[in-house]
Amino acid sequence: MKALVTVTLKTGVLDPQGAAIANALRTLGFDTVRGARQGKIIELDLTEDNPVKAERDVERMAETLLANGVIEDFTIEILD
Amino acid sequence: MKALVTVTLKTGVLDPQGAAIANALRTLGFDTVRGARQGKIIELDLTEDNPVKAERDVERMAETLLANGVIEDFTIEILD
Amino acid sequence: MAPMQDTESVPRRAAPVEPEVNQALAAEHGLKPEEYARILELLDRPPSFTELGIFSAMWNEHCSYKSSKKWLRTLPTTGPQVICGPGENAGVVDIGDGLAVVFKMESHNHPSFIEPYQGAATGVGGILRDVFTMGARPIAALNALSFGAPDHPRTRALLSGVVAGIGGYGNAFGVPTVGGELRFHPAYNGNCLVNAMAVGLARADAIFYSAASGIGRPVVYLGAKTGRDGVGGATMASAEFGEDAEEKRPTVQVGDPFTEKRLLEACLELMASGAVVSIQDMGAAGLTCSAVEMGDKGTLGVALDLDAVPCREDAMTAYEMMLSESQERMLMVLRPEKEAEARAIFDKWDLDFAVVGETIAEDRFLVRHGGDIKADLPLAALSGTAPEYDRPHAPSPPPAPLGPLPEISPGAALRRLLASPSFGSRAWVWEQYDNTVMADTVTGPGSDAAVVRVHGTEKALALTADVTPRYCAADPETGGAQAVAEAYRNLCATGARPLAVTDNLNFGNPERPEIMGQFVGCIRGIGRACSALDMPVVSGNVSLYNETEGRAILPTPTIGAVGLLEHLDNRIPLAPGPGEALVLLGATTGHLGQSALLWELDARAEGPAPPVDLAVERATGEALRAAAGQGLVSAAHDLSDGGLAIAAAEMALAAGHGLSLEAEPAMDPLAWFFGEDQARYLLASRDAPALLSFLSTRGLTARLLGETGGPCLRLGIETIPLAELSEIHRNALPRLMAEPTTN
Amino acid sequence: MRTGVIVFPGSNCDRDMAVALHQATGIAPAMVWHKDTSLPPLDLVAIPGGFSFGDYLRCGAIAAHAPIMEAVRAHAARGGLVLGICNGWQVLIEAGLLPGALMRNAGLKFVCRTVHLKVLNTQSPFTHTCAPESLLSVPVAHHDGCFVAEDALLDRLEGEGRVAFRYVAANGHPAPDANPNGSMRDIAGILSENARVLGMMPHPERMADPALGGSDGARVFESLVAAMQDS
Ligand SMILES: Nc1ncnc2c1ncn2[C@@H]1O[C@H](COP(=O)(O)OP(=O)(O)O)[C@@H](O)[C@H]1O
Ligand SMILES: [Mg+2]
Repeated sequence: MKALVTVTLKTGVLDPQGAAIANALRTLGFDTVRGARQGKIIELDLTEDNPVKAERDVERMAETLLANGVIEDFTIEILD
Repeated sequence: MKALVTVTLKTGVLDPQGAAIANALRTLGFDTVRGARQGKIIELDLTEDNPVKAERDVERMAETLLANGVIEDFTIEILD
Repeated sequence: MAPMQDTESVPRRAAPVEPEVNQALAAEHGLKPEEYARILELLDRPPSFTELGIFSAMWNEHCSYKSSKKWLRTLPTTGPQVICGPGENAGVVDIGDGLAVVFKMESHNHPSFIEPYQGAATGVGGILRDVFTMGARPIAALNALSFGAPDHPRTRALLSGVVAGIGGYGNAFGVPTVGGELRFHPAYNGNCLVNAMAVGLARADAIFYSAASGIGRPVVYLGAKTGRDGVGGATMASAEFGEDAEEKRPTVQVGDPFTEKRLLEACLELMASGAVVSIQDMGAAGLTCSAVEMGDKGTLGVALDLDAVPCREDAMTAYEMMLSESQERMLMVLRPEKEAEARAIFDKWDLDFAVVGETIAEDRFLVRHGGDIKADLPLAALSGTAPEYDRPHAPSPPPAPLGPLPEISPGAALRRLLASPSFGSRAWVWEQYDNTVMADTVTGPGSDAAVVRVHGTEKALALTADVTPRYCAADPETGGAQAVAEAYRNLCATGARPLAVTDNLNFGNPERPEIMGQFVGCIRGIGRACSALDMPVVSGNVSLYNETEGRAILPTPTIGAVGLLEHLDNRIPLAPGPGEALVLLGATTGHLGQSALLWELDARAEGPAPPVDLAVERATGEALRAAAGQGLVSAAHDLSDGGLAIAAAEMALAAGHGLSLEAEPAMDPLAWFFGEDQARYLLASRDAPALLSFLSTRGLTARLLGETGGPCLRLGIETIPLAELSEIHRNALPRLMAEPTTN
Repeated sequence: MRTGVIVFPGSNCDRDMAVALHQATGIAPAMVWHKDTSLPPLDLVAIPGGFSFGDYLRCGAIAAHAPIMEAVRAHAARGGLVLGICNGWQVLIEAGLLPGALMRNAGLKFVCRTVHLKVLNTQSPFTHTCAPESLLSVPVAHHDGCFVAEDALLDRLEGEGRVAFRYVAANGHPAPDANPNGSMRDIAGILSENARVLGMMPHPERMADPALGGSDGARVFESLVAAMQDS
C-alpha cells in the first residue's frame, strides 16, 4: 500500500525558494506568475494493507520526522 | 488561478533522500516502511484564468525551469 | 512515481531476451570492425552479449587509453620522492616523517555537460574514492573548470550547476575545496571541462593497492547498491557528441555524498584492521574494470557470482550489473579469517557488504548469474590485448602574426580585464565551497597556490592547478611546458618545494591528426618541463573526444601540482605590508603574443606563445625560496596571464592597500605592464638592496619596481583608486550570474 | 573539564571540535557514537558540524532521533552544558533543546566565508571571558543557517539575553551584507533559558589556532574552561 505525504510551509513562514522561483519565472517572461510556494512530497511504500492502520502510522511518521511542526504543515493521502 | 507542479525523480534514478528517509523511519520503529521517494511540489499563483492557457504556460515553466528533464518527471494540476 | 529503490530482496523476473551479437551490435558498443575481429580471434567464437559489454568497457578510450598510452609512457614518472607513480588509483609521494601525499586529477566533462550538478558531484565523488582507495584520508580538493563564452546561452546554467554540484558533494563529504581554475572561451561552448583533483594523506607504510593476491580469497562488494546508472556511460565518455546527446541523458548518475562519507570511514577502519589484501574502487564500467584490474595486476583469475550483488532495481541482467556505474561502491579482496570483523565494520556504518566471488588460479574471468555462465574470458588478455593505437599526428598551424597593439591606456585596460569574467574575483565560486572544514586550511582559495597544514604537524602542502589553453593551441609543446612551469611558479610563490604533478589531458577527437598533434606536442612539453623542474607525473587522466559537430575544445592539459613546506613559518604570503619595496624578479621583454590583453580586449589570439626557459624557471624558483629563507621576501606573487598589471592588482587587493609601479621608459607601457614573459615574480621586501644583491649573485635579472602603501594602484603615470578596482573585481562574476538560469 | 563529542555517520567537524576542546581543556574529549544510548560522565556535550545523516530531508531532523539524543536531553535537563555548532545547532533545534527553526540561506546557496560576530551575552558559560559588545571573526560554512522564529519568540530571546551572537560588519554595526544567510535580526547563535545550551552557526573551532590566521574562536572554549573552574 502506498501513501503520499505532502509537506508545505505554514502560511506566513517566508519561503525564499518559492520567491526565487516566482522571480525566475517572471524574468523568463512568464508574467502571469503572481507567486510560488515550494513544498516536499514523500511517497511511502508500506507493507501495511489496512488503509486505516496505514493512515494512522503515516500520521505519526509525519509528526515525528517528515514535517517540522514549527514551520510546516502536512497532508496525507493513502493510495494503495 | 492556481497550479500545482509535482516534480519526481525518473524511474531508476538513485534517490538518496528517499533512501535516507526510509532508513530513518525503520530505525524509528516504523517497520512497515518498504521504501520512500522524495519529490518537490510547487504551487503557482497565476493571474491567468483560462485553464487551457494556464496549463500550456505551466507546462513550459516546468520544462524550462521547474523540472530537470535529465533526471526528473513532472505532472501538472490546475486548481479551480 | 518510480518503484522503490532500497527494497531489501529483489524478486528476479525473467531477464529480457539478449540481442544477437554481431558486427553491428559491436559497432553500437563503439567497437571498430578491426577491434571486433580481434575479439573473435581471441575467443575463436562470437562473444556473448555480456562479454561484448565487457570488451566494450575494457577497450574503450576511457579505460584502455588506447590512443594515449604510447605517449603517456614517455612522461617522467620516477624520482626519489615517488612512492607510487601512474598505474594505481592515485599517485603517492613521500613527504617525510613516515607520511605520504596521495593525489590525482580526473575529468567528468561529458556527464557535467549533460547534467551539470550531478555530473560535477559524481566527478568529485569519483576522485575522492580514487584517493581513499589507496588508504589515504582526503584533506583537500581542487577543480579546474572551462566553460563557453560568458554570453553563450548554456554557460551560466552550466557554471552554476557545476559549482553547486562540486560544493554539494565535497561540502557534505567534509573535504575542504581550496583551489582551482575557472575559464571562459567559445571553444568550450559545446563541451565544458570539469577536472576534479583530490589530495589525501596516508602513512607511507600503509598504502593499499589494487593487485589481488592469494587463491580462493573472497572478493567482496562494499558500499551502495547497484542500479542501472550510467549503463553505457564509459562508452558515452569516449564518444564525440552528436545531435543525439539528449538521448544519452538517462545514463547520468546521481551522487550520494552521505554514503561516500560512510564508505570512506568504513574503508579506513577496515584497512586499519588488517583485513584488506587489495582494493579497487568501482569507477567507469564499475564491476568489470575493477574486477579485471585486480585480477590482472595480481596475475590471478576472478570468478564472480552476480546473484550476490546487492541490487537497487528489479530484474537487473548480468550485462547491466557488469556495466553499471552506480557510485559509492568498492571491490576488495579480504583475508578470509577477517571476514566477520570486516562485516561488522560495514554493519556499523550501515553499508552493504557482500561476497560476490573469489580469486582463482587460472587466467580466467568467470561471471555467473542465475545459474548460467554469462561470461568466460581470458582475464589477462582483456587488458593485455586491448588495442593500442599510434594515431597519425600533424603539427599545429602557426598562429596568426601579432597585429597592432590596442589603443588603450594601461589603467583602462586593467579596468577592462578586472571587470571580465576571466579576471574578476572567483569568490562567487569558492564561497559555495567549504574551504575551512578539517581546520587545517592555512591559505584558502584566491591566492597563488592553496596551503594546507599536514594535520598535527608544522608541515604544510601547497596545491595548485594550471594551464593556459591559448598557449597550447598556438604551440602545443610550449603550452604543455608552460602549464607545468606555471604550476611550479605558483608553488614556489608560497615558499613550497615542488614535489610532483598529476595531469588531466583534455583534447578533441584523436582520430583527427591535427588534434593528435596537439596531444603529442603537449605531452612532449609536459615531459620536458617535468624532468627539468624535477616534478615527476605520478597520476593523471586523459579525456578525448571533447568536441561537438567537429568543433574541438582548445587543447587543455590541466596540471595539478603539489609542493611541500617543511615548516609553516617558511610560507610566503601574497599580501605585503605597507611601506615595503616592490621588486620584479625575472626578465621582461614585453611578450604580448597570445596574451590576455589581446584576447580580452579584442578577441585576438595572435602571435607566438611566450617562450619557456626551464633552466631559468628553475633557477628563479630556487632563488626565491633561498631569498625567502634569509628573510628577504615579505610577500610574493607569480606573474602569469595578464602580466605585471594583473599580478600587482591582485597583490594590492589582497593587501587592502595600494602599490606604485614604475613604467619602463624603453618599452611600450602596454607591453611592460601586460606582457606575459615567463619565470617572473612580483616580490615585496623590507630590505630591497640585500634582496637585489642576493639575486644578482645568483645571476638573475631583478629590479626595484616601486613600493607598497597608499590608497591607489599606480601604473607608471596612471593612478587608480583601489576601492574602484576592488568594486570592479568583486562584481564581475556576480553581475554575470545575476539573472536566473534555466535547464 | 570532561567533554564529549557526539559523532553521527555524516558528522565532518567532529575531529575539528575534538582538537579545539583538547587544546582548551588539556584532556582528549570522549568521542560518543550516535548509536550509543548513554554518555560517560561529562561536563560538556558538543554536537559538531557536518551532514549528520546526509541532511537530505531537513538538516538535523534524523539525527535528533538518534539513540544517543535521549541521553543528551537528560544531560541538558540536569543543567549540563551543551554546545551545538552549525549542524549541531540544527540538531538541537530539531531535538527541541532550542527554539525556532533554521531554514535554507536567503541567498539559496551554500556560503563559506569569514564573518564578524558581536557578542551580545557576555555572562553565559560560553562567552563570559569576552568583553561586552566585543567582536569575534570566525568562518561560517552552511546551506541552511537562516534562523526563523515568530516575533514574539524573537522579542523574548532578545529580552532574556538569549541571543548570544549577532552578525555585524567589521565596524561592529549591522549591515545587510554582514548577514550571510538572512537570519532574522542577524541572529548567529542563541542560548537556552538557563544559558547552559548554546547553538551557533559559525565555527569557532576552525578559528582557534593562530596558525590558521586567528584565534577568536578560542574565546568560546576558554570561557567554558573558566566557567568549569569557578563552578
Ligand atoms: N595523463 C596521464 N598521465 C599520467 N598517468 C595517467 C594519465 N592518465 C591516466 N593515468 C594513469 O592511468 C591509470 C588509469 O587511469 P584512470 O582510468 O583515470 O584511473 P581510475 O580508473 O582510477 O579512474 C591511473 O593510475 C592514472 O593515474
Ligand atoms: Mg579508480
